[in-house]
Amino acid sequence: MDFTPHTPDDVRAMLEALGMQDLRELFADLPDALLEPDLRLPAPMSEQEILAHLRELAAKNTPADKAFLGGGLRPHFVPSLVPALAQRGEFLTAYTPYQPEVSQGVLQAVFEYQTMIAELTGLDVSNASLYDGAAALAEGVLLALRQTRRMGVVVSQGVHPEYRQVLATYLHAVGAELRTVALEGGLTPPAEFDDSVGAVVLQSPNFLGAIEDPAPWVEAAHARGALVVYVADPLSLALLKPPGEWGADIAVGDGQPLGNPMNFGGPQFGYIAVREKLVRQLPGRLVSQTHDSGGRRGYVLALAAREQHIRRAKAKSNITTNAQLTALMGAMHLAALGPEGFAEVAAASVARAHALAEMLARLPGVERVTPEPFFNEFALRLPRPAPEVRAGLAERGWHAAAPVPAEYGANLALFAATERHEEDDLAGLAAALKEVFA
Amino acid sequence: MDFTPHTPDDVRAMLEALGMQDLRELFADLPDALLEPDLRLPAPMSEQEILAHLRELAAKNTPADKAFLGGGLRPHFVPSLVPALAQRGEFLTAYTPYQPEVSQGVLQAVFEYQTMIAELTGLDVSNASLYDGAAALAEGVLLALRQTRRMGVVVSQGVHPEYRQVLATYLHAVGAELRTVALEGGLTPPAEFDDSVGAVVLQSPNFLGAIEDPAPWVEAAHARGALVVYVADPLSLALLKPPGEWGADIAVGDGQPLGNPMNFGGPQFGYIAVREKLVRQLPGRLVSQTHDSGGRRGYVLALAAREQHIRRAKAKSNITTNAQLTALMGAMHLAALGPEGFAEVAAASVARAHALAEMLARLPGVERVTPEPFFNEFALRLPRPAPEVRAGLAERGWHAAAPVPAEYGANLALFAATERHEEDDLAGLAAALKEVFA
Amino acid sequence: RDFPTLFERSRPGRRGTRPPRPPEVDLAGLLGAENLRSAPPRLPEVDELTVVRHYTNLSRRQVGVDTNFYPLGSCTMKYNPRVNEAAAALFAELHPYQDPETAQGALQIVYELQEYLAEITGMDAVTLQPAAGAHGELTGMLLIRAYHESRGEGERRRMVLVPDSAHGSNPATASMAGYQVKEVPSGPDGEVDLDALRAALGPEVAAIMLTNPNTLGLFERKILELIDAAHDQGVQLYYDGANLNAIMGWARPGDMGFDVVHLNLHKTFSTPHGGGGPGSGPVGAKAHLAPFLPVPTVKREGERYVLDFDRPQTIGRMRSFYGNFAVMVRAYAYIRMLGAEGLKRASAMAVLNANYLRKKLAAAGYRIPYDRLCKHEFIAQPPEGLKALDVAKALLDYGYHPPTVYFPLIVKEAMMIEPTETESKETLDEYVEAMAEIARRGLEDPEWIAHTPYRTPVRRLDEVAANRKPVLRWRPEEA
Amino acid sequence: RDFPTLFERSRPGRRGTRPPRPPEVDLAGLLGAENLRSAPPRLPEVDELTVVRHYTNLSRRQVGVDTNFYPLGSCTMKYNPRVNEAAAALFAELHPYQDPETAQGALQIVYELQEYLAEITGMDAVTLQPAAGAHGELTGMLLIRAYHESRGEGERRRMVLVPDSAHGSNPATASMAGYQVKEVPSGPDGEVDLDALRAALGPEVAAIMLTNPNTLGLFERKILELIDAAHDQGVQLYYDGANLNAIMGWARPGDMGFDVVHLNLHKTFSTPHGGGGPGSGPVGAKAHLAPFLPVPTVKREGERYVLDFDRPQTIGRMRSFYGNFAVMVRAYAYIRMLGAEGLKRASAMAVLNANYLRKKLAAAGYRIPYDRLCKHEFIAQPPEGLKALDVAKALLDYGYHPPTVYFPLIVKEAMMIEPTETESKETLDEYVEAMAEIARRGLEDPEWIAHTPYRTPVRRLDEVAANRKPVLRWRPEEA
Repeated sequence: MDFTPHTPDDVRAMLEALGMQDLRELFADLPDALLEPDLRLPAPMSEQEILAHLRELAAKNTPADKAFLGGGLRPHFVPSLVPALAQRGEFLTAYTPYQPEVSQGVLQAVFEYQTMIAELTGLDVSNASLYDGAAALAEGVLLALRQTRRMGVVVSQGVHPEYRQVLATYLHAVGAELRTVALEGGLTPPAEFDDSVGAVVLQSPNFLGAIEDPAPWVEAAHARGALVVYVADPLSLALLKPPGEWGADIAVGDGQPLGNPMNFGGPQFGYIAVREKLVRQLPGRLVSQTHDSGGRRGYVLALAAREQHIRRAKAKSNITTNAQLTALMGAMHLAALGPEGFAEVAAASVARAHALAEMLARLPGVERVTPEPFFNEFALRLPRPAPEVRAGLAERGWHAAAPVPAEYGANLALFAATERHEEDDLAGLAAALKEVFA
Repeated sequence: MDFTPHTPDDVRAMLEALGMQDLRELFADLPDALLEPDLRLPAPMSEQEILAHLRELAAKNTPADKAFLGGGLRPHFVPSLVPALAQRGEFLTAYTPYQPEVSQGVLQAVFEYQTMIAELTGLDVSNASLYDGAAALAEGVLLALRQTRRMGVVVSQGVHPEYRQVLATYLHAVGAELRTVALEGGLTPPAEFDDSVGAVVLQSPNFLGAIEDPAPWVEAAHARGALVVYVADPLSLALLKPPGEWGADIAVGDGQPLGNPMNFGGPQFGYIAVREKLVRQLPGRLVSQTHDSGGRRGYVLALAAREQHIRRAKAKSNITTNAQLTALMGAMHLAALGPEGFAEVAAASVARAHALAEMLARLPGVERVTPEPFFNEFALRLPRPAPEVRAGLAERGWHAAAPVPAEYGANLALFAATERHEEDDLAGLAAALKEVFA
Repeated sequence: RDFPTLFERSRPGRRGTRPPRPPEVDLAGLLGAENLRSAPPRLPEVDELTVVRHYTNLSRRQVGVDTNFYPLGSCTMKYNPRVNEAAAALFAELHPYQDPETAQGALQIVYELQEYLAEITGMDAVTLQPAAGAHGELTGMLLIRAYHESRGEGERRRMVLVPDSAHGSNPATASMAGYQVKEVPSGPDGEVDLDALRAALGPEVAAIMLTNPNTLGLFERKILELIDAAHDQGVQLYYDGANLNAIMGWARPGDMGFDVVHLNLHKTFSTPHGGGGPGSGPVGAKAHLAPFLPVPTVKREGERYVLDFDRPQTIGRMRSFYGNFAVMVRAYAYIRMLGAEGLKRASAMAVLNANYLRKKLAAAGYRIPYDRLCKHEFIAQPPEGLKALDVAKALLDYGYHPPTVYFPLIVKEAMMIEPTETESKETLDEYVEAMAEIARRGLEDPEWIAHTPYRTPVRRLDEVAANRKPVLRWRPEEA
Repeated sequence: RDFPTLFERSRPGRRGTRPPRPPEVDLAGLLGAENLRSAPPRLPEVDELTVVRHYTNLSRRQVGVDTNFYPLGSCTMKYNPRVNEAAAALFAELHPYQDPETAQGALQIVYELQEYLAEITGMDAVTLQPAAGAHGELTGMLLIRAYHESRGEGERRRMVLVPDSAHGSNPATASMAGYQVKEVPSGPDGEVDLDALRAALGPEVAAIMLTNPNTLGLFERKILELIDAAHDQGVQLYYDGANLNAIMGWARPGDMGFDVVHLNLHKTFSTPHGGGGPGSGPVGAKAHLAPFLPVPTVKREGERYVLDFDRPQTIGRMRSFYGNFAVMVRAYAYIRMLGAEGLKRASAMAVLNANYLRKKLAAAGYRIPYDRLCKHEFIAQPPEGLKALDVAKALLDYGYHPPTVYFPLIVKEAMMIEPTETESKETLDEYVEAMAEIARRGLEDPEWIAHTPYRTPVRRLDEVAANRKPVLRWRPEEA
């Protein structure tokens, strides 16, 4: 089924208005050689059929709503009001709010989102969203390089390896240099930076879950005029000292833990927040409060001179479509929980993860890799390769033991726990793991 | 969790405004003996916990989305737009549109619904909805008795037995007399009515699925001044000659096949439509077009003098809350499909049911009970009691063979098929049934 | 511009959602040519986008609890938690005739909800079959009737007493149950006049239908004496549960002595009102009435839940299948979330809000005919010189859904205000400010208030024309 | 009245959705006292009803395709079928790191969508990793760059040619990919000036980025010669797929000779725009560029679908995990529903609508700078004496979302109008009526049009103030 409303009469009347007889005439300006290729696609389906087909495909997956998997995405509980409100057609089917008089819904929601992200990160300003945590990191580093007019970047190995891969792709493109500082004992060691370095990047809690002490890096970076990009899981900011308080200049991260399902990896949203002085370097959309001709408060897109549709080749980024709806879900989630609820979710996640770590570390052949203190994810060294263990667990109905890339060591697996896990789940996983090892 | 917004400060300030110290003072007008009973209810749960609990309960059911079960409710496909739109908060959380200036959404939707039902039934006017098909039948009969000022009712055994039971309850209350005419060969035989009869009721397709010839009853009833109440599955009206064309005065039925899931039996909605002359006897809400003070078209509740909040003991019915949202879903469903789509759905349902009947009738020991022509439900006589067969099928993952009450014969079971069933499903059921009989 | 109907948006041959290609089939052959309709029903022929846009924009011409404060008296327009909708969706695809062994989770919910409601109301047995409050009322009155009949008093007891402040559904229900109705006056304190009631009691009286707190929002303080007096004469007491939100967890109708009670799950237990329904109206009964409950109910046998049809004295069936199950799931979720403490707190906050608002509105110049401790709602009257209807219409421009007006009938220019427990103090304060401004401005400028509202999708509508010459369906020629 | 922010609705200690009671835990002990934040973030403290009401009412201050005709040029604001949302919800609870054996259904969708998009575009390989169109552009340009580098021409080819009519994201992307950008002028016919382009070609040119049909809605009729000329010089051709909705099923960029193409699933393939995202920007490449695609892609091995990381020459990763999977599911559903015929019809109706509207608007007094057969969109200019901005603002009062204005930059007072295929003839006719009335009235009454809109939730907003002194977050002192 297609969704065109045109009846045969409509088509006839409209063609007639154009002095045409046949729809093919609409494509008369195309070279003949190109016209009407034979597309080999499956036969059309009705709505009923596609849903039946997709349900069959869905049945080939096992849901991960109780997964002990992390790496930045985790199964957190999303209050029912979040999807219900985000799915309202006005939010769902609008585009970029270029016409503010009829877009106050999205604009004000972004303004509030920006405020929440600024509050979480302890920084001054957030933009309206970026694609994901990795893109946010890349944009954050490019921002730092623009500001410092330098081309050197130092990144801790504690930063999510996929984020570092994306960063490398972006930096290669502009010819910047990327140096990685290896973790020691699961933590980022102190480092020194030379004057070519414009951005230093660290993540806390880091990829292995450990809470870093960012102070030495911040101090060393600032001493040499470099800016600090701090990657933070927003859930951790419910409890942990925010990047701004640590002295970071730029905070970035992935918003999935705020009100979004895991979606097999996407979409979620990336956030970026910076100090006031960096605002005009920010990529992407920004919403500002203003007033209308009658003096009423309202909101508009602001500082568009940074953006591609105005500045073209000199724009701060090429980004146009961002992650508005998923960021909106993040804001709704935070609004629904409030500061206390948000802290309680984080605390529950921490408590479950620590209980799980203790439980699993008691299994024979298992070794704790992530040092204390850690947050809600942690790595273990397993007696067997992680993919095998993960497969063994999956057969038993458990999702856990995400393989950690070999650069961090052999047979490492990442575990996470959240407020969605109950005591029974922890015990169930431990028992299953024991079986897999047996 | 409760949903009260009151902070401790709020409570204090508000009590103070009332000159009170303690919430208990708010209940000082209650006899002490009654106060603060110890309610034995389970401990409170968070949203996350209740959903987890309900998912566990849901897992104890096996969904019937492919059920071959009928009896007025069947698994029909509901286009995705129906729940998406019906769940918009404005529709979901409004109440009766007493304030038309801010209720044009519901009022116009009802006006359109009324029009659709009138079109389907071939009658002049529909009300805004009733609870279900059974209540609609009872109200329709009471209406006929009011109009004719008689107290006799004759009902065909082909009317859904549960509807007849409800009718009997209602009629007993007002002291009306109910006579049932037994089916012969699965069809309603001709009958004669005396002058005490105010309403005659038949259903087509009847409970066993057979399409009745209503003409003899209509003629005989009208000849003696009785009104004809016609029970019709609205889906059948996509194809079959409507009650109005048969000469019926009142049409009633259950709206589930229009845009509503089965909901384990409720809610759905009941519809009622009547000839113009009966309008002022209609129970329940009616919406009329009118205009506002500026001449713009608008809609209001009309003829409220029929209703309980105005007429009290002399009202046409005690109904107040009806089935607005589920009726709205019915209207959305019809709007989404349009007349062609609606007819196609009905035709598919008919085709599948006939194919299934042929397939199952070939099984040894199975006997067809419903005569031709039938619509999308039919009864079979099984070699074993229907509950046993239904249980055997359920063990094999199929829902079918609804037991037919013994008044219709021994070992009868009702089957239905819809557009949701594919060829494979029919064959699958037949194979399972064969196994059960083996 | 007029907002077009879907019929006006229709174009011949336009298609919306298409079903799977239907199997080739000879309909005349299968169904009988003489049975086919001569022309298809004139449903709108519109594309999907048109459907979506039409209903989306219709909804934008509609307010609800989700958009505005909605203190509609006697309707308990509290917040409808969105989790309820997620909960109900988990059980949507169940058929009432599937093998009960394959619906044990659903039956468990029915069973447990019966138990919870019995506990909350202090009754012995509960049926969830009634589809709405008024349907529950009828069920309850039929229980009473069957009880009297079983005792040979059916013929004698033909009268039901109803206070003059009662919901209209009460007398209407009594009529449907075959009873004559006699109104009992309220005393000057707004409560039932106990002496008048005593005087009305007699051997012909079958039942008294009471709402407590009553529709003035007042708790009937002499309830125990009243019930005793009635019981002494063999009269059954019916409790209209529309106002239960006032006393959940603080007192139980069963403990007061009521014999039957109905509840509105869509009022007290947070299920959405849906623009007018569907609701659910469970009925609780004391043990002596339990034998008459409609069938089936759900009972527990060991670990299993079964449909119980074994009630030989039943009044019969009130509804097809098992009632509005999906509404029950929502109420079940709500009760399990709140627990006993939460229910009690909900009522306390509902009563706190009502009394706070009563006090503030009095200070703002509104008359409070019964200015004493109220429960979940109260009656106000506009300042002398203003009409309740005009205040209601003016409120629309201020972003509020008006209270119920002109009810109960015993108070002139009545405004029946029920804020519910889910509204905040700020909302109440702002509402009072608006009410004060309306009163001031309305008295100053009668023209202004007489023509309110100004900012709604349509202005005041001509209801007289609609009643004189109703247009109840769209027809091309009348558009 | 101002519409308050959530922060202004906040009250200390007020609670919304409560999580399960958290386990007792010594956070300072587990996390290190020195790591804890000194004060909680100042998130709004509001109850659930306030959250629901706030966002519901915000949405009522917002228009979308679901509420209004939204002919925003170059954005393809077609109907977003609601089935897409139901489809995506089936796959929401999958984790990217779960055992791929437990996500075979999801991987099958990714794999098949890769295949479908390759077929639709005429390319050899597709990556679904890019999160949006501009992200796809960057991916595509990096493929080209890696290709040149692999041939030892990376140092030499430092220039990317972009028509002056191009989307701003094209030059911005080329910059991000490390290229210098040179604009190529359009000819008087609105197409790329082929001679100027030939002149600009040279050994330093790495690629040309083209949109075809271009942002004027015109098909580049000399596309084959143009591409030949470029290929002759070793220059790679990049196809900006923002306008693919014009030619789906009628012609393929791959057949035209393009080497790389990106698509916008949220434009062409009906996934919702979400107020600005998320989208998805798959990239298709010819075989010679396939070795450089980002990892992972999904491949089929017998009956299984596996993540393929084995691409030694990859440009690397563009995004975490596998891209915007839930958007892919929606596009997959759409493609499977339409099939080849449906896609072709969608484009034909999109082009029919655009040409019809062009013709009618011309008759209504609007200037059409390139008044010839267009594709899915076209450029109009208001009658002499009116500004595009004013016409746009006036349209708001008529219930329409305005077209894109002041783009492309090469046309003064440009209005870029893209009706899409899901709008009906009546909608177009009514829109033309409104446009005609606006033109007439605007010319007669310049004051009127200069102050439009009048009926929107806010009137024209002070953007100058917002840019001079931006207020980018709520602070108590600035409220």
